[in-house]
Parts: sequence; C-alpha cells; structure tokens
Amino acid sequence: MSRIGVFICHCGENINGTVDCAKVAEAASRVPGVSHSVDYKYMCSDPGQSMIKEAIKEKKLTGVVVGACSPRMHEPTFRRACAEAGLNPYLCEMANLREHCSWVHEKSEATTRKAVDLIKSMIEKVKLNQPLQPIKVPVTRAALVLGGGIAGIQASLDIANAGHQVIMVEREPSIGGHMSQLSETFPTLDCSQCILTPRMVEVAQHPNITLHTYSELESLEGFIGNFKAKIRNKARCVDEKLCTGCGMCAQKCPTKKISSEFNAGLGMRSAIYVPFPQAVPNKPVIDKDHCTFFQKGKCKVCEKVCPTKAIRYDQEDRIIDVEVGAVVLATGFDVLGTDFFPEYGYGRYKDVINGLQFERLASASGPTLGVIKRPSDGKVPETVVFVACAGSRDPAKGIEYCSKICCMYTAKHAMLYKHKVHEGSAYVFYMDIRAGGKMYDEFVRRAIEEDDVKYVRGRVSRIYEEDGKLVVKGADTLLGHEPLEIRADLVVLATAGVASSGAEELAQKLHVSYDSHHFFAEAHPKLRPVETNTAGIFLAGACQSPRDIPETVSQASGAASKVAGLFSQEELTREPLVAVVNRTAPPLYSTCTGCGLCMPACPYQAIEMEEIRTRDGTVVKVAAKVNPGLCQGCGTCVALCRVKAIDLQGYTNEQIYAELMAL
Amino acid sequence: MLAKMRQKAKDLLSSGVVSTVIGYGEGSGNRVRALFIRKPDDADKLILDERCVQNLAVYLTKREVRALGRPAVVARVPVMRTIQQLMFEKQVAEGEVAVIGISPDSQVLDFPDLKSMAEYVSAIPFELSADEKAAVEKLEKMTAGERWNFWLDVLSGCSKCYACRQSCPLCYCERCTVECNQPQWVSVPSHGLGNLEWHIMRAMHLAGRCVNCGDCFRACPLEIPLNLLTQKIITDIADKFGGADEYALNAFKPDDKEDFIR
Amino acid sequence: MGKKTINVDSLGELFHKIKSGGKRILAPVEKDGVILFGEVASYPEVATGYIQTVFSAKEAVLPRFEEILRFSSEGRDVVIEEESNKPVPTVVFGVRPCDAKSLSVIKAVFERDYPDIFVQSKIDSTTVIGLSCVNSDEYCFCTSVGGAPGDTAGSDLLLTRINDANYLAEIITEKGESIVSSAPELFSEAGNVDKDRHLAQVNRQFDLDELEKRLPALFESPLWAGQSLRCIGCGACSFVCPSCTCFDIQDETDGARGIRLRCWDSCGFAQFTLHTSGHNPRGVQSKRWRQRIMHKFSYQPGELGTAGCVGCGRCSRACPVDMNILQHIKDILEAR
Amino acid sequence: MTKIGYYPGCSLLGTAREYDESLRAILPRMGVELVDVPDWNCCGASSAHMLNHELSLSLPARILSSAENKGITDMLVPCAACYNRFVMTIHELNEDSKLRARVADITGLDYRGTIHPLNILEFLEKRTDAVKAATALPFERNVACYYGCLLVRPPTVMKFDRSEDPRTMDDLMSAVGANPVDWAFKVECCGAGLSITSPALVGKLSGRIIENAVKSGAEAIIVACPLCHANLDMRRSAINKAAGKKYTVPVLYITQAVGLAMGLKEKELGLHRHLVKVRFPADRGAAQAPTHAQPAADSEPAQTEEA
Amino acid sequence: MSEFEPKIIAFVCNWCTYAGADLTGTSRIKYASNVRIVRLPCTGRIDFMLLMKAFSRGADGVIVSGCHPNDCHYTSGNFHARRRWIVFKSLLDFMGIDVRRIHFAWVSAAEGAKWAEVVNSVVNDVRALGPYDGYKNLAPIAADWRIQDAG
Repeated sequence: MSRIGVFICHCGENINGTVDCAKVAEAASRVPGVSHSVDYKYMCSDPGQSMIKEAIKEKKLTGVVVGACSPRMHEPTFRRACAEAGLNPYLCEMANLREHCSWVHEKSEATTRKAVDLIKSMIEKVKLNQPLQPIKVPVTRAALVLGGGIAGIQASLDIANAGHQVIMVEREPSIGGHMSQLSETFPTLDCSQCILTPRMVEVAQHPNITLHTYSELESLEGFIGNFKAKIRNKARCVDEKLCTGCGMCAQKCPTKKISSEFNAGLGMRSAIYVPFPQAVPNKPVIDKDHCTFFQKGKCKVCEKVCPTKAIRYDQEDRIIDVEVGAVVLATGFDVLGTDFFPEYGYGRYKDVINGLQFERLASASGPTLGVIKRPSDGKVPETVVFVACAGSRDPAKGIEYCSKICCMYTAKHAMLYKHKVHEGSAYVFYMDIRAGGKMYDEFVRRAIEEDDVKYVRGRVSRIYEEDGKLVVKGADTLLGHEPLEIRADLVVLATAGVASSGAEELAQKLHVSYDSHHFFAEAHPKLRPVETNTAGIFLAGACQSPRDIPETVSQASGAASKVAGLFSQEELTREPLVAVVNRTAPPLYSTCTGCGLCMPACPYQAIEMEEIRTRDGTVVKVAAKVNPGLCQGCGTCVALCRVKAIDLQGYTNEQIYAELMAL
Repeated sequence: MLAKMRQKAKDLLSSGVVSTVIGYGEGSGNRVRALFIRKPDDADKLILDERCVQNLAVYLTKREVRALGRPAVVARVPVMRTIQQLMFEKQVAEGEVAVIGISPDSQVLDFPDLKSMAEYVSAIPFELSADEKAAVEKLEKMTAGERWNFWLDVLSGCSKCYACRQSCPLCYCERCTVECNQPQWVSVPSHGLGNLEWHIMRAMHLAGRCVNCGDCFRACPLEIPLNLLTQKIITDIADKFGGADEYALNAFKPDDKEDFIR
Repeated sequence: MGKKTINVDSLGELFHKIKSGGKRILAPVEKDGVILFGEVASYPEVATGYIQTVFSAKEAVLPRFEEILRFSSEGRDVVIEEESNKPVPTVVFGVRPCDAKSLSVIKAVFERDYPDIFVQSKIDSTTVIGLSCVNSDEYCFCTSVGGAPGDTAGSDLLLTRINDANYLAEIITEKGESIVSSAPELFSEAGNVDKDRHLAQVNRQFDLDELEKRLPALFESPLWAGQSLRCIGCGACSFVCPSCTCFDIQDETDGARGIRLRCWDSCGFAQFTLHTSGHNPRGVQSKRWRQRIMHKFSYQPGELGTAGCVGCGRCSRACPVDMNILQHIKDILEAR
Repeated sequence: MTKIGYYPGCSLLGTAREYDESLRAILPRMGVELVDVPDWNCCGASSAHMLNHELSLSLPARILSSAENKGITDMLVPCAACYNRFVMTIHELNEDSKLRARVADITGLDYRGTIHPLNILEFLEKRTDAVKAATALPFERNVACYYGCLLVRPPTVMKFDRSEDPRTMDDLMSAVGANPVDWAFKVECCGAGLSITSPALVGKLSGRIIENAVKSGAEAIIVACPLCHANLDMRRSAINKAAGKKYTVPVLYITQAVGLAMGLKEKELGLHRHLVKVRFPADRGAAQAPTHAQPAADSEPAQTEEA
Repeated sequence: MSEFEPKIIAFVCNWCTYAGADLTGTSRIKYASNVRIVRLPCTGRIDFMLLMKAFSRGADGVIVSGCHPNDCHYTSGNFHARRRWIVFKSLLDFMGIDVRRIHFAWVSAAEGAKWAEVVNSVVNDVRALGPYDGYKNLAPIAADWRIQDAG
C-alpha cells in the first residue's frame, strides 16, 4: 500500500487567500494511500522543505505531493529535497494550486473543491510513479568540424584550445573557404589574406586538430556523445609526407587552360595545382578530369620534375573511421552565378560578373593582380554599374530572403574601384541599403560622400550589349521615376547567397532539418541559434543563412562553447522522461507488433527496430526500441501506438489515466 | 480462368515454391469457406466466383498457418491491397508469401514478387463505390442527434464477440488494447459505453490503414454496418490530406487545413 | 400434464392477459433483417417465418452483462450493496425446443457446486412457451443430441402448429398450467392429434454416445489443427450458443464508488486462458477449438450428465468462416 | 487531315485579315483542317478586362463552353490578346469555384475544363516536322523575332516558354531556314493600345524596337500578334518621325514567313495589305549579322520562370 | 441541485499552454473554475482515447490546447496532433457525439489572456448545452448514480 505525504502550501496569502488550505489538507488525509497530510505557510522555504524531509524519513513515505505553485517553478526544488531525504525525486509531484487555482478564481467553496480535486488527481498519479534514474550517456571528447572556412577554422581553434581533439574535414584541396577569395574585407578594408592566413596556419599546426582536406563526410551514425563518422579522403595523387610544396609540378604542367575555381572562372590553372599561394596545406592536387595522363594515358611531366618523387598516380580514396562526441556544421554558402538571370543575358555577356569575380579582379593574388580589367577585352572600365539585390528578395525567382552582406560588399567594391580608377564613374542600383553592423553605415556613407559613388535607388530591368557597351536599363525612383539608361563597361551583380552545393545531401546524412533553400535549420531562431534539433550537432556560419564574417566568427565561438560545455562532464546526464517500449515475458516478449508506424513520427529518429533473440540466438521477435540518448520525451509515439507498447516515463498511460479518473 | 488458377496452385505446390495454397472452396449451405491446399491434386477443390470475397490475408499473420511453411494466397484486389499494407507494416516481408492475383475482371495475374503486386494494386484507384459513398453521405446529412440515435440503436445489438476484429487482416496485434486492463481503456461489458468506446477505438486504429474489404461487416452475426465508420475516415483522409501518405497519422503537412482550432 | 388447443387469433388475447399479469414478454422480433429476442407488448410484433433467432433465449437467464453488486468507499472502509439484482418475472414466447432444452443445461452448470442466485432467480421467474419446429435447415441436428423438433423438455407450455388456425398446446409444468388457467376460455380440449405429422423432419446425423466414447482418445490427434486452420478466434459461436455459460467479472468504478458486472466470455478468445505469468496453456487456435468440442461433448456429459450442445446449429450459422460443427463432428467420428 | 478548333477573333477578320489568310494558306500543306468554334463572340480583349471582371470572364467562358459542347479539345487562337484572355479565364475559373458558378449562371453554359487553347507558336512548334517538310523555298533572311507581351506575361499564369527570353519563334524560323538574330527587345513593350490615344509614344517605343532590330542586322521582323503588327507596321510613319530616320524593315506574321518558305505567292499570304512594303534588298543573301549564339548550356532554370 | 455547473477537463501541453495558463495566473486574470488541467509534455502525447475517457468519466466539455504550429518544443508534436484531431473530430461527429463540447486551441506561453478567454467561452457554451447526459447514461453505473446525485 503506498504511503503518500501531501504538503499544502499557503504561499503566504497567494493560495490561502482564496483556497482553504487546511480543508484541502484534511480532505487529502482521507484519501486511501495518504499517510501524512499537512499544510504550511511557505513550503518552498527551508523550514518547509525540512518538514518534507522529516516526514519522508519518519513515515517512510513512498510518494510526495506538494500543493503549491506551478511545477515549472519549484518542481526541481522539491524533487531535490526529496532526493536529499532518500526518496527518488521522480516520486514527487506538484499540484498547481496557485497559478491554476487560487490566483485565477474567487474565494469560494468551488475554488477549494477544485484544489482538492487537483490534489487528489496528483495523489492518484504519484501512486503509479516509478523511481527513475537520470540517463547516463558516455561522451567521446572529440569534435568533428565539417567545413574549413573561417567558421570551421574559428570553431576548431576554440575547441582545440579548450583542450579537446578536433577533426576538421574540408572538401576543397585547401582550407580558407570563400574568405580566402576576398580582396579586402568591410568595414575596415583590411586584406582578408592577412587576417585569415595566420589562422589557417594555426589550424594546421595545432596539436589537437587533425586536418582532412580534399575530403568529404561519407556517413554519420550514433547519437550525442557517441557519433561514429566515416570520412572519405579523396585521392590527391600526391604523397603529402614527401611533397615539400615547391610548386615545380604546377609550373611545368603542360595543361594550363583549366578555369580556376578559386578565381571564380576568371583565371586559369594547371591540371596539378595548388588553389592559391597561401593554401594550407600547401600540397598540390591532380584534377583527374583535365589531367592528360588520366584522360589519355600519357604525359607524366609532373612525376618527372618532382624533386621528391611525391607523385602517386595510383593513389586510391581512403575511408577513415572516427569517433566523435559532437559535430559542428560549418559548410558555408555559395554565390549565385550570373547565368541565373535571363534579363541580364543568361551569363552570355563576359563583362557581367558577380561579386566573387569582382573580388578576384580586385585581389592582388588574382588573375589581374589587382587591376580592375574587363574580362572581355582587358581594358580598364570607365563606367561600372553595381546591381544590388540580384536574385535576393525576389519571390518570382524563388529567393525571397535578403542575403544580408551584398549591400556592404557592393559599397566596398565601388570604393575599391574608385580607389584604383579615380576618374572612373561607379553606379550602384539598390532597393534599400542594409548596413546594420558596427561601423557599417559609416562605411557606406564614405563610399557615397568621399568616393563619389552614385547610388541610384531603382531596379535594373534589363542589360544588353550594344556597340561593345553594356546598356543597363533601370529607373531612378527617387528622382521622378524617369527611366535611366547607363552605357557601362562592366556590370557587377551582387547575386544572392545560396546554400553550398551538396548541403541537402549532407543534412540528410546527419538527419538535420533544413529549409526550402537548403540552409540548415537552427533549434530555435532566437534562443538556440547555434544548435540543431538533433542533439550533439551544432551550427556555425553561413550554412544557416548568409551572414558576414564578424557574425560567423562569433557564432563559431558560440558553437565551440556549446561543444566544450558538452565535453566538460564525464558523462551526459539527461532527464529520464523518455519513451520505453515494453518487454514482457515469453512467448509474447513485447506487446509491440513491430509495425514500425511510430518511427517516422519521431522528430529525433530515436526509434529503431531491435531483434529479440533467445539465448541460443534465434530471433523470436522484431520489436521497436527507443534510444534513450536521442529521445526528448515528446510522447508523440506513445499516443500513436495502437497497441500501447510504448510508454513515456513520467507520463505513462496508467498515470495519466489515473490522474484523469481522479478529477 | 478457374482452370488457370488451379493449375497455378498445382505448379506452386508441386514445385515446392509454397507448402500451402490458401483459396476458396465450397462450404456448407450456399456458403464459401477458406481452403488450405497442401497437395497439388487437391487444388481442384479451389473455386472462384462472386461469393469468394473473404479477405484471406487474415491467415497470413496467424502463427499456425505460417508454421505450415510458405503460403500462397488467392488474392482479389482488396486482398492484394491488404498484403501491400501488411508489407508496409513489416508483418509480411518480400518472399514470405506468394500471390495468385485475380484482377477486377477475374483474370489470373502472375507477380514475380510482392513489390510488383504492390505496384499493380496501387495503380488501381482506391475509392469507395457509389453506394458506399451514398451511405456515408446519407449519414452525414443527418443532424447530430439523428446520427447519435442511429449509432446507439445499431450498436446496441453488439455483444462484443469481436468477430469484426478477428476477421480483419489488419487487426493482427497479439494483445489488442481492448484486452489491456492496466489501464482499462475500454469497458469490457457490451453496454452502451463499452460498445461505443470499442467501435471508436477500432475505427481510429484502422484510420489510414483500412482497405475497405468489408469483411468486418460480413463477419458480424448481426451485420452491423460498422464499416461505415472506416469508410467515413477513408473519405476524410482522401479529401483532407490528399490520400498520398503511406500512413496518414504519422505524417503531416505544415499547412494541413482545418477550420476548428482557435 | 394435458393437451389443449388454442386458436392463432386468440394468442393476442393471451399476450394481453400475460401483460396485465405484470409479466414481461420476450419473443423473437425482426430488427434490420435479423431475428432476435426482444421485449414485445403485443402478439403482432412477434416475428414469424424464420428457423432460428441469431442469439438464443439464454439471455433471459444469463444476460450479456448483469449487475452482481455495488460498492462505495468511505475513507478506509468499503460498503457493499448486494440486493440490487431483482429479476423481472418474464414469459419467453417462441422458444424452439432445442433452446428450451438448453435452459436445463444452463441450470445444471449453475447448480453444480454452489447455487448461482442470479441464474437461479431468473430461471424461477421465467416461464417458457415453446414453439415446435415446423421446418429446419441443414444446420439443425437436435435429434442427434437427444432432442427433437417437438421435444417438450425445458418448455412449460409447448405450442405446435397443427393447422393454419390452431396450435396444439401441451402443458408440461405448473407454470404452463398457470398460463392456461389464467385464460381458460382461450383453450379447448385437444382430441388425439398426431403431433409428429406437423413437425419438421430432422434425421439423426451421428451417435452422441459413440462421439462421447471416441473423443478422449483424440486429445492429441492432429485433426484439431486441420479443422481449426480457418477459425479466426472470435467469440461469435460462444455468444450465440444457447448452452455456453462462460462469463467474466468486471469492476467499473467512478472515483469512490463502483459496480461489479458479470458479462459473457468465450473460450475462443486467445487471451481467455492467459496466465499473469505470460504463459497460455491454450495459446493456439487448435487447442481452443478442441476445448470447445471436448467441453460440450466430453467434459460436460461426464461431469453433469448432459451434453453441452442442443443441436440448434446457431454456431455454424453465425460463424464468419463457416466452421460447421456438424460436419466437424462427422469428421471426428470417421477419424482413426 | 487532323482537325483542330479555330477561334479567329475580331482582328483576324478585320484589321489583321492577312494573318487569317496566311494561316488558312499554310495549314492544308501541314495536313491540318480548321473547325470554327460555333457562334463565337468577342473575347472582351483589354476593354472588358478594364470595365467589369465578371464580364471579362464570361465572354471567353461562353466561347470555351460552346467549343467544348462541339467536342473541340485543342483550339488554335492565333491572336495573342484572345489567347491571353482564354488562359487567364481558365486560370481564374479553376481557382475560384464560386466565381465559376457565377460565370456559368451568366453564360447559361457549364464550363467543364476539357478544352485547351493553343497560341500559334505552341501550335506550330508541335508540328515543326510538318513545317520543315513543307519548306520548298528556305526563307534565308536575318529575322528579329518579336514576341510582345501577351504571349508570355504574367509568367505564373501563361506558363509559355521563357518569359524574359523566349525561343519558340526563333526555333521555328531556324526550321524554315531563316537566321534569327540576337537582339534585346524580344519582349519589350510596343505601346499596344496606346497607339490610339497617344501615337507619338507608340512611335518612340516601337521605334526603339525597330532600331534595335535593324542594328542587330534584321532584314525582317516576325510577329505573332495583330497588335504588335499594327504598331510596328501601321505606325511606321510615327516611328520614322520619332527616330528621325526612314526604316523600311518589313514586318511579317510568322504564318506569312512560313508561307513564303513554303513558296506560296504574296497575294495568297496577304502581304499586299501591309503598309510597309514587303521587299528585301535583292543583293543581300544571308547577311553577316552575329548569329544568335545559342547559350552554351541551356542554363535557363525553366522552373524559376514558373515559380 | 443549484444551477448546472459544467465539468470541463483540459489536456494541455507543458511548454506552451500550461505556461500560458501560468501567465494567466501571474497576471491575476480571473476565469471560470470549472476547468481541471491535465499536464502532458506535448499535444502529440494526447491520445484520442483520453478525450473519450474524459467524457465517460462525466466531463461535460473537453479542451485540448498546445503550441501554435512551428512553435512546438519538439518541432512536430502539434502537427501530428492536428492530423489526429482532424480525423478524430470528424469520426466523433459522424457518430453523433456532440463535438460542440470539444474545443481545440493553440495557446502560446505568452497568451495568458487568450487562455482565460478560451476557458470562459467553453464554460459558457457547455453550460448552455447542459450536462452531457447522452454520454453519461451509456454506462449503467453512471446512469443510476447521477439520479442519486440529482435527488
């Protein structure tokens, strides 16, 4: 027979003002199974809590019901008090007599009767509560960082400096991401190579960081603290240990006419190449699709000239297995190409380029060594038109969001152009300028006032080539809506920032939800921006939506701190309010029929099928099983299960039924 | 067509592909009963006419039948649809059952595997017949009071013999929730409450699964039209969710339409 | 006790007399195309032209669910009220001879070791007006189990249609006599009437004693599995059977008070013999099917001296999968 | 001979008779026979559209229903304005059942939705092989294909070709041997109905179209809409006045160009009705204008057009 | 017995509506005391049979409320719940059960006032409908006891 203690709190006058607490306590004492029922002025105070502890010890209570404020307020307090008195904390329940009763009803017989009902209901529930232990999950103290851009670099450095192992996986031959392609960065115009390259070297040399470049994530299994990842090291055809990075092979390589991805198609590179001079690791890669040896079977010039004989044509992809406790997604973003815009010529006009291409033109290590030249004839353009919001904020094109950084880099581009071509004229067609960061608006004002960039508020309706010039048709909506035509030499489209290619497949591999634009979905836009709904997987940078470098770095440090917090304990402890699939005696073994209809309903993919075997190994039944590490205790599966085989600890069917029947 | 079916049964048995062929045979009175043919020459007892409508898939989840070895089953469209649903619910795996398909115009169909059977049957549009729709609409047009009286009167005869449950191939749960007494979800005695709660639960547990074969209606000693409930749900799911989900209740669309949530 | 005749038209008056005597009348009525026993106020409501009702007259003495007792708890102790179950004096009209015979089977079961006051009180307050069978169908086999289309056993008054105007009324018990004496003017002396001429022809299909002798040896026989392959394990046969008596006890509570109910149960259900340990001695359908036959044709005759089956054929008619008990019994008798 | 429904509309029996004549001339050579829509009425064009919403839907709906009742499934609608009105009507009736019932009341006919209006380009494109086969005298000229607005806008409803840079007419012209030039004014506005209220503005707008076409080396402008033809051909004096130049580039309907390629006579194709004489300088064969370089990969993400 | 006071049982989700009801409390907004709240982690956890048992237990009205779509703490609990309610409410209505006594709502943790308004309007509606005798008379136990209570 259960021995339940009922403790009614007056909460000063908050409850006793409209509920007759003594009457409630007296009524509770008459309920079968209640062996102790008192009321007191302040249950949550120290004397109040010690009353509970004494009662537990004296009367060997098997359950406690506290009639006081909302459990969202003091449930932890009273559960801790019970634990200290030796009673399992999950045998203590609270009845909300304040927020749901005394504060919202007038003082009357009905209010007191409602309070008695709520107490009786909780008494019936406590009778069926089970002692539960917090779930302990071991934590592998190593982090997997996907993406080697500034987000990945910052996250890896922070985690490594917190003393944990980091495995960084970068798809390109070198880390650095889009930031390494930029010339100067707003708002301070400091050169991106100067601020980025030291960090890249720090990553390469950090003892806690293992760097896998030219590699991709093959698969990820497991759950928070216990992930198992497979990484595919794509074959570079170069032995990294022997290669000294002298660059002879790239120099001597006969095929030079391959458009360089790093230079966004403006410059050329050889078949065996290092993407850019400051690449980390500074080891070349053979592009098998264009290398004459791989296409036609003869050449091998690089092998002949390599001083350290590091070329390995027969190198195979390698799969590496790693165990990690957390994953940071830092896969960054891409910038739309100009071929996306029919009204701007479908990318047919050579002198219509996008922002990234302009960065390469402006960059000292770029194909034009920093001189702004027209890709078509190499002349320095006298008139340049910058078109903001090219593709962004345009539902008809399917991209309704604002890409956040284009206003700033467009102002920067215009400023860089004016610094290099003083007498040139720069126009910027914009809808409205979004420069909300620190020193951002001042930067744009400087471009307008000091560098005489002509800002025209209006959209560009069409661009077409006529007599060697690019006719830009637009309108100036501030000066009387007059249609405006500018005959430009160069047009730079600030195209929309989109998710990096392959983001959807990666999200599916990690069971991370993503939006219709393939940006990864954060757990809560305001309160949990660096986490995803999958426990143990964190987000950093533009893979969540386009953002600038300062925000990316701060988010990367945020994700790193979450990972460090996760690794700070020996084991992960989690509320034991998780679903459990019942197991019964043979020959039934479980009421679960193995229909599997609960599995797609679980937002956390916490339910899997388990083969129940007898001692001699024969499979007698396939039934569902809940992974306590992943289950967050929402109970959707419990209500869905036809045969009531799954139950949610803390809110079992019996408890809710008893609670309902006592109301 | 009958000869072809018998021949197919003989081939399946003699070749050892299956050890039992479940089909229809003459019963007592003018009735038809399920036959479990084990020897090839017994296959001549198999018959196929308009009386052969029992959903034989109900035997595919019975331990005693599975113990006999791999069964083949004579399957009209509703039976094939049931097998497709049983496969979706992991009760029947590919290769565990052979199907002697019977097309709507009573031609014998050959399926190399269950997957191709499932493709064949999902190509046939799943919708209620005209008079089934009319019956559902007739009830929908009544007032709530009239519907309450209709169901109280119709369900009052129910003795909870559970023939509707046992005849349904999709009610394969070893311990049905109606037999759960901790907590006692459904009152056991066949008074008004016990009957209403049982039939609500049965209809909801078949929501998004029932293939409308009508066996529950045929099995009831009093022929209570309880399949009106499952037919109503089939109509609702098709109208409101488009009927494209494999199981309507464990899927959702963020913009599911409803007009009653404040 | 005596033979009378009564005109078909005066049955209405007889019903009136019985009703005014304060008795409830149960009789076969037609509802949505199905013939069931239901309460009637006057003779025209009674259905005609059927062979058998779907559910038997057993409900008059062993209803689908009935209240055993009530209880309520005040604080620590529990108060029990028992006398809430007072049977209503009833006349059951149109009971086929096989059903009437089953009342004696039920009586034997509920008197076996202690008198079941609920069944007993209902039997005492029930008068059975039997109606002989003028025709039968292939499911009837009363003659094979000691019954007959005109058997008087179990009826208090047995009517047999002798021509399109009159019924032969055989008075069998005092209750029958009291019915007749309550309206003597409706009855007239019957000459010697050859009753058998008006009865249905039900020829004997098997020898009950032979079956009773043979069954124990077949306990381990594989024929049960063969026969029961198509049985889907519902309770229809038990619930329509006039002589099935298994029941379940259920408590239904409403917070601090409750009611204990008795309701029908069936050995056909899979969970019928489930132990709390999880073990189920009759876990497969073949064992349950064997139990049904063994109980009716071997255990009950041995224990109570009367077979548990009256040959009404309801179980075969109601079975969704056509488990025809008559055919199965014949197969059993031929089994070696 | 395959049969196809035909809705000429008022312009093809009035100011654009040559469009109808050239159409009727080329169809027999393609094995197509026209079945006139019975008792057709005016489609309401832009006037009904401006005045009353229900009227602008009922007029086309009545035509669609009577065509359906005659068993017509595909209906050729050469005039872009009528085609636009039909597609808009079908779209709106499918979207709003109450409106559909209201229109059914007005017209007294029930629109069932089994009819499918086809514009001239869609119709010809499906029979490109028949056109190729019937080409006797390849129309070796540089041509500027002008689509105008009604065929392609609003893109979400019309769903025809690429709304910013359509290609169907260019492909058709290449099929008959012509050389479609790359120019930027394929779908720019010609001034449309303003040609009545302010011809000068039409002169300026259409003038720029003509100017860009000539600059791109076009020897003829091909159109598929009576209104485009009216503005580019009939308003040529206003154009010349606005541009201060005398442009002699002829304007042909697609059906006339195809007819010429089939070797039909000018009279049969109604060329004599044009205000701008249809003459090509004899000396210049296929000019040296920059050919219309087909974009390397058809990178036009067709689905975003329709998004 | 004095004027009929309906008994309303509310199944609410812990993260939104329960917290919303707390806010109603902290803002001291008064509402009818007929409602009794049952706390569940998510609307996804609310089994359709709980609604059925609430009526069999003598409730005259039922409220079911949880997070607005897209707000669910568990991302999709309320979406699954909504699908279940659409099917279940239509089935109950088809069986003639008085669906005017069942009210569904989305009440967020910030909508304290809305919670009070929902409860008050449900209590008034159900009071107008009177006690749900149709359902209560189904079980023999409830029928007699209610007569006893009424006496």
